Amino acid sequence: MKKETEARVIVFTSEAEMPMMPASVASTLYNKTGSWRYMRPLYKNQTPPCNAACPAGEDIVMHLQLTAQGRYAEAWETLVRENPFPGVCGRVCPHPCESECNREYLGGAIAIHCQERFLADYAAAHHLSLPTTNVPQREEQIAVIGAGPAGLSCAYHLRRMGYQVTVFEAGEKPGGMMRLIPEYRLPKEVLEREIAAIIALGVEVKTGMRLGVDLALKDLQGYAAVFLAIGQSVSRRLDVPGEDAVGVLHGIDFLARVERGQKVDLGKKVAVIGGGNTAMDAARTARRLGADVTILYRRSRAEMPAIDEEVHETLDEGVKIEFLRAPVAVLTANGRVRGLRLTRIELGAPDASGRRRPVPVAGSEYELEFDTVIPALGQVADLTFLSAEVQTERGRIITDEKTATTRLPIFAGGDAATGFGTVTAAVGSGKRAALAIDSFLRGVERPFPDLAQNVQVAPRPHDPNVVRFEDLNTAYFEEIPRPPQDQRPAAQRVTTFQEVNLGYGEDVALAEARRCFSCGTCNECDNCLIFCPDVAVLRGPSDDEPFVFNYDYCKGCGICVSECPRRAILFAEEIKFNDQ
Amino acid sequence: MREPKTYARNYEIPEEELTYSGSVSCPGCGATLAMRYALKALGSNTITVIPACCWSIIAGPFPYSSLTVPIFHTAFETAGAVSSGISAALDVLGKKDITVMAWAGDGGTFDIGLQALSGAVERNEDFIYVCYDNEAYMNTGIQRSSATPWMAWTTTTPVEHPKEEPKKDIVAIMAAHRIPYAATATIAYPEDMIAKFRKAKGIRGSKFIHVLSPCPPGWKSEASDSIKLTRLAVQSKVFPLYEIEHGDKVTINVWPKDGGVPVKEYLRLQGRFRHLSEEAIAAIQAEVDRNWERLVVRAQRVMGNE
Amino acid sequence: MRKVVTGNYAVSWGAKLARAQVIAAYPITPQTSIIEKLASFCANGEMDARFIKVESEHSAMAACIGASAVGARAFTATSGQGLLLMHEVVHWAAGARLPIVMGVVNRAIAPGWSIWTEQNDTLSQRDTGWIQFYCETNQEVLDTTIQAFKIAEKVFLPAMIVLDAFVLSHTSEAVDIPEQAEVDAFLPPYRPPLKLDPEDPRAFGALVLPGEYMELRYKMQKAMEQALSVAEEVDREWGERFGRSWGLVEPYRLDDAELALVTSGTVTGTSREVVDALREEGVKIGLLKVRLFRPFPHQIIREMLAGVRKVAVIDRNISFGDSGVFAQEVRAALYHADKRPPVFDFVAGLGGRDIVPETIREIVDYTVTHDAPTEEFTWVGVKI
Amino acid sequence: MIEIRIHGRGGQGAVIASEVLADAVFQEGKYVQSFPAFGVERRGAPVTAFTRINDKPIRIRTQIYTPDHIMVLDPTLLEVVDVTAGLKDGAWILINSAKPPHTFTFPDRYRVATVDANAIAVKYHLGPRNAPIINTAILGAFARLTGIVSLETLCNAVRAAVPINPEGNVAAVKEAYEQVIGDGQ
Repeated sequence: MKKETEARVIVFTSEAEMPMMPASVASTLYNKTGSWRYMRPLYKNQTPPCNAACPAGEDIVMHLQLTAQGRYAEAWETLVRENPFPGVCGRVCPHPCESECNREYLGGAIAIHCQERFLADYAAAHHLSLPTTNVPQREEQIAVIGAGPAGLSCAYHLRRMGYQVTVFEAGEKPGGMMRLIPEYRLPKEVLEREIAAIIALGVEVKTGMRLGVDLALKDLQGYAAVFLAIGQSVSRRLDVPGEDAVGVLHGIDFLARVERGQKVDLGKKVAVIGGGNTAMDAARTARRLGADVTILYRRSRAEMPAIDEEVHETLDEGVKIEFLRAPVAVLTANGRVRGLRLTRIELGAPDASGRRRPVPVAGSEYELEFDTVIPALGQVADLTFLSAEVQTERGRIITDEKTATTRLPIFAGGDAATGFGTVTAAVGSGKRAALAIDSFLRGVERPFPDLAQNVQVAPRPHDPNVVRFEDLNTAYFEEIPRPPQDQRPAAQRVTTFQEVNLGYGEDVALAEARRCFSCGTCNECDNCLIFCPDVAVLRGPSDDEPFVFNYDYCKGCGICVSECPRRAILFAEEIKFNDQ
Repeated sequence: MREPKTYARNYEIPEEELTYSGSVSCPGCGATLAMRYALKALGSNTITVIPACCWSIIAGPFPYSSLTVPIFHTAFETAGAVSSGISAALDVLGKKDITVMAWAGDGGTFDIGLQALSGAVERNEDFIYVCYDNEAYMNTGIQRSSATPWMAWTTTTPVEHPKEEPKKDIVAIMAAHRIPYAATATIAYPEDMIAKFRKAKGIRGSKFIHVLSPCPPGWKSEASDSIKLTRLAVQSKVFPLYEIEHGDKVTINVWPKDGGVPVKEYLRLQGRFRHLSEEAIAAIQAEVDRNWERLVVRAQRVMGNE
Repeated sequence: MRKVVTGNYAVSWGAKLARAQVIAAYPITPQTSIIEKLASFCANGEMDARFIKVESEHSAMAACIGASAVGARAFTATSGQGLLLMHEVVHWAAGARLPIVMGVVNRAIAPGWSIWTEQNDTLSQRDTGWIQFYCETNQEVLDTTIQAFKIAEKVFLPAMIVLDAFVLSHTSEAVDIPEQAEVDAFLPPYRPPLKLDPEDPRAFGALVLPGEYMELRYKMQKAMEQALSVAEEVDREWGERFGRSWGLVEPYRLDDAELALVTSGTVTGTSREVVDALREEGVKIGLLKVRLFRPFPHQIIREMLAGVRKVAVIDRNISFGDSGVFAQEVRAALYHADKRPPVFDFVAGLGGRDIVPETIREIVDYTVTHDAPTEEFTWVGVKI
Repeated sequence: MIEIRIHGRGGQGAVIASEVLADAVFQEGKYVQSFPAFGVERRGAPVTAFTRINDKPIRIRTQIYTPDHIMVLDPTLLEVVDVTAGLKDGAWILINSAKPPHTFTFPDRYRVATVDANAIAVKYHLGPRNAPIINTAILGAFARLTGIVSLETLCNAVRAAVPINPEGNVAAVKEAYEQVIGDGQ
């Protein structure tokens, strides 16, 4: 009797057909024990918390898994399928993904941003081109207004779908706010490379074309769709006396001048007002220009919107931060800044943002001397050029979850529409617009999640349930600490604009990727295959389907479900499947 | 079949399946999984001997078999002797490359079959004797055996009067025969188990492998917990993974992580221990700790001598 | 080669000449010298066999079962208590259709301890599916041992050669020990069609559901029935090759007999003396020796005893609550005969009590003086 | 038919003696049967063994109750065992003893002989000095007395049966054959 593959039921019709002793003539495959099952395991990837948290909709787990296998190029391709700015985001994103990472409990969250940067740098070092798509070219012309991260992301994705895209940019160069991120945090070379790669796909960028000045919306009527990604370019004012004095320089203006290589005379003592990333950028830039810098922030450390690491680096570089302080006046002498009158602040009840409202402490005012004051309180969009048909609300363009404005085929995204001011959010917004424009133009219905969630160009089939730490089988994971990223020493940093963070080398990146739990995503660890008592888990036909259940025999014991380290198997009542 | 990936967790486990689906083991049966590993380790040139036990049924009714290797079903107490006969016959017939594996439950090993087993290993017959231990007579519906742990419930040791005697130390008994190889193994540690079966296969003479095999109906545990339970058995030191060569050289193969977990973690997942008082759990913990320390001392003595 | 050997050594020589390949045995008086001799044959290389010195008779049979299942020719020997301990696996060997051959020295059952002869040990294996031969002389023991392998391997049922404790087991007499080559020509190597073999992996002896069990038992019974003609044929072939045949039963001076003794084992020899003596005295008496007890040769016995006026069975055994076992079988065989002679049953010689010619005369006298039995059986020589 | 009974103690080789005698007689073309008393042997305890000799096949399978001759391997047995039980008239009673036959008192219907088998066994180093093995020597004496078997055949049978020091045993057989003293001879 050789090894059998088919299920044979043996029916003896006479004693003569039987062996003389009870000897087997077939296998137990005849016995379809699948009928015993009342719970059914299902291979269905569940949502990793990092993926759910990524504003750009990156498939983080997948690129980590590919990195873990040393398949860097594929990992990078996975990354850029969703986000054409991994080099930028890997450096500047506040990485909400890491905040959700389940690894936090066993050695610290995966350094996802470092992994992203590693892949981008790897691609650059190996001169990898953005992967081409084999889609037919489409006739439709699309206009994108604004070559910031939202506009370029939208243009990139549309182009990959075969559309003809023209990007109109008000500035001299594409990049938008990304250009204002200081060199020591985001080397221009990285930005230029990623923008150039998008342009190389066939995206046309027309610079020096400001909407409302150089062209009007009605000029774009020849385009099948328009995507407004105009960004927030107008700095918020301090609204205190003396604000217009010489020596008051708004953060983005300051950064823009530095970026353009213009000389900025800051004097000796500089005050930066604000607690966001622009405030940090301004303070650290000023520090590099030789100033003695103090950041004044009206709330406490806990409320600071700037990325944590960023705050640390700022402090390391000798910038002072004064919390619970707010300016009440810019002190001037001869039309020039000489200092600030400040008030101490107490935190009151939470406001609309959920943060505690700053309340000035009566009688606590005092004065400090400064040569330059740099307010960095954030920006708002300039929406004055919009016609009434494109409705706005509280400084933002109104869109639905498909990024459609009230005037089709005009779509809008980026912070001018969403208010989310990060590059990553803008990238996600532009991608959402590209997908929406595509489905609009093709007349195809496509579901879009609400704007708080991300969208993906190439989503893997998955269950929306987000995997939490308690869902994992931690027996299979060791506690391994997160490796630190190399940095230039602070003393050296303040003398140069060279990049502060040095990223991960390959060894560290590989090890770090292997530290990923791969939450909710099968990484072919083989546990289900190995622990099945009934040989009812088989290797699947392809990488996309690494294992299959043999439901003819699976008894539904659930060992595969509980021994899956990463909750990539669902367990559902069999009754749901009996009708199918 | 696709090539297995090796990046995520490097299981050094052969792909070939030598057990068939369709066996009538209960869902989550540890003994069924144990056989799967055992045969993966030993390969197809193996003859199995199965005395009365759950596996008499799991192996399939006439005219079916759930194994791709020959099986000889035999009487409850005869695994040691039948295997001796098979081994001797293979030897005299010149078939010296076939592995003989006796596969018996705890009843057939600790109790009714102990004499034949002792006789066979004392003669150092060339075979591997495996006791898949589910800690009671499960095939007859959960009666106590001498492998049943202290204070456990079975149908013959009801909760009003749970088992009063500690579990018999079968590996010590085997080691006392000075056989070349005696080891423990369990299903949560497939690589350790497979390595042990392979090692046993390479040794001439009597080899004994004691495999802890959860029985969800008999332990009153969740079918899906079978691996978890044996992992906890090892991590709590209730069932340490070790081997004893020539009755003397003790090696601990898996050291509990971070000093181990309390036995309570293991006990609480099993309904057969639900009636245990805190005092009883403390007593079990103390006994487990004592046994573990003894084992460690023996293992260290070996390490010290080398 | 003619040699003076004990009955036990005749068994050993039989197993040696049959080229038994695996021997598993456990010592028990009065079987011990069988296995001592075999151990010595194995040790000095006269036999190419593996001798497993098991720790019990149960394991002896179990080991033989394992060996036979692999396709080796397996042999064991035991006696009395040992056979009883073995009982479960005695059934197993037959059910597994393994042609194991076993020498059994009939020994009475404890308590109290008895090492002397009596047939209750082997007769309590009556329904196990084993072929059973009861032997009278050492030559018959040797010949039957070799024949048993051939019969067993043709019908795939195990076989026992039974010999009386001491009266045969420890009694030396001249035995013709055939040449190995002649035995080899008679008994080819064992080649079962189904065996434990990784090249043809099968499960043997699994759970059999009610839908198939009866058919397997039917096959066993058919094989047993076939064993009758096979045994006859094998014995005939033996006779042709070696000049000696033993028959399934042996009639002695039965042709014109009015009274037939039915005997088995060594009591037959002594009975022959008595028959001869009585014939000289003018008594029309004959004897029927039952050599093959399982399968029971009903038809032949019916034919042989058809013309006899009375039958007297000597039973060295007792089925408590009934009678001697041979008498039961003879009565049952005669039930379907046209003319049914009365069957007297005499239980004698239990626990090794010597059955001397006077005992047999007593039996004959009783039978002659009674028209029909007045009880199920008659105790002989018991102090009552 | 001749029936012979041998009395000895466990360990003296009475059973072997009965077998060797049977084998020797068989070599000369007779039918033989030999057997021990059916029981448990214990070293030092009295044992008996039997040999039947006939010109035609021996079919009877009982113990021997009326022997034609007896051998007594140890004279101390005479104190504890009724060695002449059932013994036929005219039988030889062969005793292993250094004393002459007349020192033993038996009814006149028996013939008595002695041989100092102990001394012979010690001389030929048969067994330990304190427990010499005399079964072969006594057979030599018995052959001489009864003429049941020739000395030569007996020597051959002894050679075949004795694994250790066969020639010493053969010498003992021969010496006993020569030295046996028979009552009335």
